[in-house]
Amino acid sequence: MHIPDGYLDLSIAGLFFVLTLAVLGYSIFKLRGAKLTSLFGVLSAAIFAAQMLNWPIPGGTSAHFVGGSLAGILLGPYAGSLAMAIVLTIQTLVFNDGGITAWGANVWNMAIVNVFVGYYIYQTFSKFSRSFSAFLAGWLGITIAAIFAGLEIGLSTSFAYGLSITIPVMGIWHAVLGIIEGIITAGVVSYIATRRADLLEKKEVGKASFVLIAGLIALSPVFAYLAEEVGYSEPLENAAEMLGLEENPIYESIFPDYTIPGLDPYTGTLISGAIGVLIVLLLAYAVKYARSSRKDT
Amino acid sequence: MVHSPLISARGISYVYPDGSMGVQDVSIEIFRGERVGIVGPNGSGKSTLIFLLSGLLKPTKGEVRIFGLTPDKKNFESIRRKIGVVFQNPDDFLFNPTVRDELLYVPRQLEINEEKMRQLLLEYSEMFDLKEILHKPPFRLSGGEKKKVEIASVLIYRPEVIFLDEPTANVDGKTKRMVAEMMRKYEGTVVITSHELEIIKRLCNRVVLMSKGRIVEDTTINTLDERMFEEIGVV
Amino acid sequence: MVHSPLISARGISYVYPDGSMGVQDVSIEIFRGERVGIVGPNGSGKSTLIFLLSGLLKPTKGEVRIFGLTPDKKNFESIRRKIGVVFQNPDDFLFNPTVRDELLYVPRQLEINEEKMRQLLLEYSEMFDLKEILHKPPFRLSGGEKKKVEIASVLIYRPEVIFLDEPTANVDGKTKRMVAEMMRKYEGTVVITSHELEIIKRLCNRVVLMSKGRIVEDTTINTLDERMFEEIGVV
Amino acid sequence: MHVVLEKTLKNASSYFQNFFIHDYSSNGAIHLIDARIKLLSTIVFVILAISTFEFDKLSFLLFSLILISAILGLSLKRLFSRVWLFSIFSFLVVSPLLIQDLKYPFLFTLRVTVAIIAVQMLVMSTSFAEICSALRSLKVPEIFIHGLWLAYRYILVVFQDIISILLARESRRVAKGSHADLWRKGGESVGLFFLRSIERAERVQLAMASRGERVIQSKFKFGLLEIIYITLSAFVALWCIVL
Ligand SMILES: Nc1ncnc2c1ncn2[C@@H]1O[C@H](COP(=O)(O)OP(=O)(O)OP(=O)(O)O)[C@@H](O)[C@H]1O
Ligand SMILES: Nc1ncnc2c1ncn2[C@@H]1O[C@H](COP(=O)(O)OP(=O)(O)OP(=O)(O)O)[C@@H](O)[C@H]1O
Ligand SMILES: [Mg+2]
Ligand SMILES: [Mg+2]
Repeated sequence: MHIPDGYLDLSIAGLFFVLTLAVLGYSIFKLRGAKLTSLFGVLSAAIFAAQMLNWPIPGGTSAHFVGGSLAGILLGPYAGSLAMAIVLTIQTLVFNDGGITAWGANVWNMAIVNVFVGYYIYQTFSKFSRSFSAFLAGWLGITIAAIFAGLEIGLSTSFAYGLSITIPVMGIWHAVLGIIEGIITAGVVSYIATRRADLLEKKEVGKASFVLIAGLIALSPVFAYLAEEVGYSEPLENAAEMLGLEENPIYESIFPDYTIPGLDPYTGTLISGAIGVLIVLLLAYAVKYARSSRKDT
Repeated sequence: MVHSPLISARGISYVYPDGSMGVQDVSIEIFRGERVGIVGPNGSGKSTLIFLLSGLLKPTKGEVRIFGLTPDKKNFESIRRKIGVVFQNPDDFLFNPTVRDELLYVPRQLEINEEKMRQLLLEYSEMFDLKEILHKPPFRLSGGEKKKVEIASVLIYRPEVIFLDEPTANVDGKTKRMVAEMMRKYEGTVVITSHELEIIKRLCNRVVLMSKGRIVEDTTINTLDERMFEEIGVV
Repeated sequence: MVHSPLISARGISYVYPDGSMGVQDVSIEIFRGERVGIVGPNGSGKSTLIFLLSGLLKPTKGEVRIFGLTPDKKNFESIRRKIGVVFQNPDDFLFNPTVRDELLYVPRQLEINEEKMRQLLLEYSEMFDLKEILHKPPFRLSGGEKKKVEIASVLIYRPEVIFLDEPTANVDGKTKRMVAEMMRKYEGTVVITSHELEIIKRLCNRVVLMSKGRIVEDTTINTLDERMFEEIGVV
Repeated sequence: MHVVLEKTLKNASSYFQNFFIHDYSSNGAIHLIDARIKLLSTIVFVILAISTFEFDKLSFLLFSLILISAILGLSLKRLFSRVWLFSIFSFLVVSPLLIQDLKYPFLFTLRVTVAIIAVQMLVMSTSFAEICSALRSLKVPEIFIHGLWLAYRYILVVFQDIISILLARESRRVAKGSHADLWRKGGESVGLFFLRSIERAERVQLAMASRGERVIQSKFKFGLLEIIYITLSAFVALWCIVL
């Protein structure tokens, strides 16, 4: 369910960047002074490994083990969301699995919604049965995260499918695949419980924090809807407009007096495009030759 | 103060989290310039003792003092700078993306200048014959190559005290001789464990014999009674 | 057919996925009952050769035949049943939840009856002194204990051919002697690598010398020219 | 079944290993440019790509990025091998819409492709340590950087472990074993593997402690190379806007 670059409108991508940075910043604030443990490192690595095996699903993005609930249960919601955010960042920056502009939305879905939802489901029901509550956390956590992903791409006009397609596709697929997620989560949690119970100690979260984050999660679809309403889908045009260039296509400003009869706007664009590429070529060679200004180390 | 020990342990025990006994009620003092060989059969607690004496593990009972200090958060870095530990298992030790990064891991933190760093790298990669594998990730090396990288990346920052846990396991004869030679010339304090008694006899002036988590003998190399070794199963 | 080799390799090379050369253009034949010692400096390709000859890795060039067969999916299990491999690094080898499961991993697959199984377990855990750690997970053992568990869990199913990669690294003197004794009595075919030439001289009747991925010498122990060892860096 | 499963896992993890130590060892001009500047220009390129559906702009971007990669020392073959699969996937996802709008699926795919190329240019030319220090100088909190670095290193260890365990199992698989067995053992293996990794990691943690834990900061490079690269990126952006 990693959303790539280009599927989201800039306005929606931007909104989720803001929301994500707020919650992640809050988590980091809560973790101040704490040391990241090896459990943190291994869990990130293991989740990373598990997420590698992914397969495309039609009408959405792709499906795979996510591990958000597991991270929440083992590390607590703050460190858990940090761990997931780190996994997603590595995937973005090393594999380009999930886009750079979609980082906010991806972290929101898999590192915040999934982790917090999974954590609370586990905490609520673990009184009754440890493995059942872990299963439930894994299953519902990923399903809800997928619904959020469906919502984000569905609201985006760049991705031409509407909510009525994206939400059911993402939601239903992940509700089915989520059963596997639930089983793995339950298996690992109960195994750890028998061998290293110290890793499962309860991590307390204050009531106020809970209300705050739960509120943000619940309201985020509304924000997204509003952002799409006020946002514009063609920011480049607006930028060009601001620069006063829209009404004055570039080939005209380059060849103001040079009007060949029959030079239509299309050819004009082609020519200015070619000139642009030529300048890029020259600049790139300049970079290449500037290289010798630096000693190899 | 001349004769205060560099490292001292009084009545320390270490129990692993699963309840296994690592070492039990051990007392030992190590002085500047000593070459201590720790020997004992498998599972007798040698590696555990090294982790304790180097301040990496905290004893579950008793206290270790290093340079007169109890290791804590504040003096942590200064102690680490002075104590180098070569782990028995290089896989537990090597964690950098390439051999080069591994060798320069500590020098980089010490902010040694570029020129000096290049020089160190050259010297040690030549000495340990690592030049052709500098760009490889350490986990893709042969068993002995890993061990060599490990030893080189500790020796490269010349700590005052060096703990070597089985430095010669898996390494070839040439490297063994080279390591022995380096350690003989080393001015600092050296603590070695090994199952090859040759190495211990060649390098150490003091031998500590362990069995079942306890020290059963602690003597100079000259007064060593080798019959005891056989009894315990070291040879 | 009496003199057809058990294992034969003709012109095999192995290049690791990252492009490192493991072994290069190696040909070797191993006959029933031979005791072959493979020696060579670190990174010369001994472990890679063992993986190739035992059929665990497929050469990137050339062909290995084991019992006259090219290893494939169909004969995989039957070959594995007859060939035991002790890895150089026990951490790469041990994966069962406890030492007991580790020892019984193969016997259980062979569906040996309970009584016989108990007996085997008793015999081998006594021989290798593992009784007190039978319930422990292998990753929580000392370096030498791991190696002992590894050797025991291969010897326990008595394969026809045994490959031992550095069986004596990290193990104590008593175990070394015991392993040497067992191997001497073993009726099968044995291939050993070791950096302790003593072991090779004591156990092997044929010595293969490797350097930079190639076999540079293949001779009986009596006609061995030890000067070559020094040249290459083995001793 | 479990033979297939193990094979898949093994292939996946060895594939992964080679993928992970990518070709930043090769030494093109683009490899030498300061990571911060590459990161920022990548973000600019991606934003450009995803904020338009105009064919002229997208194709100008595509041409420019490919030119830059080729001239500055990236292998185009490698670049495309990392891009094509995802481009096709994106096209398939939106291909049903061909019925409504002939152009949309192509433009959509084009912009996704351009964005991926932009990111791959960064990924293929920058080591992870450099990316970490770039992020740090962009004021990303220390604990996040530390976590990134920690996770990155453990990933290497964990994957090496998976491969060796698979080989070890193979070396002692003397009977076929049933499917039921696989499922019964499967859960246990995952838990065990996890536990083992944690305890291995605890020891690696000791190793890090014994040699200090500071994340290395690579030096800020700023010279002619950077200035021209910034000019180049700025030109691409500007031309793209006015085109
Ligand atoms: N991580 C661990 N968890 C639990 N027990 C352990 C662990 N590591 C070691 N032990 C136990 O502690 C005891 C001492 O182990 P240690 O590694 O110190 O032995 P050693 O003398 O170094 O042996 P060797 O010669 O094999 O290296 C052994 O009984 C071992 O089983
Ligand atoms: N997993 C791997 N990936 C890439 N290269 C490897 C890998 N394992 C080994 N090599 C390389 O292959 C060559 C041969 O390695 P091998 O392990 O066979 O050596 P060896 O003779 O067993 O050495 P040692 O005495 O140290 O055990 C070495 O140069 C090594 O760096
Ligand atoms: Mg030890
Ligand atoms: Mg080897």
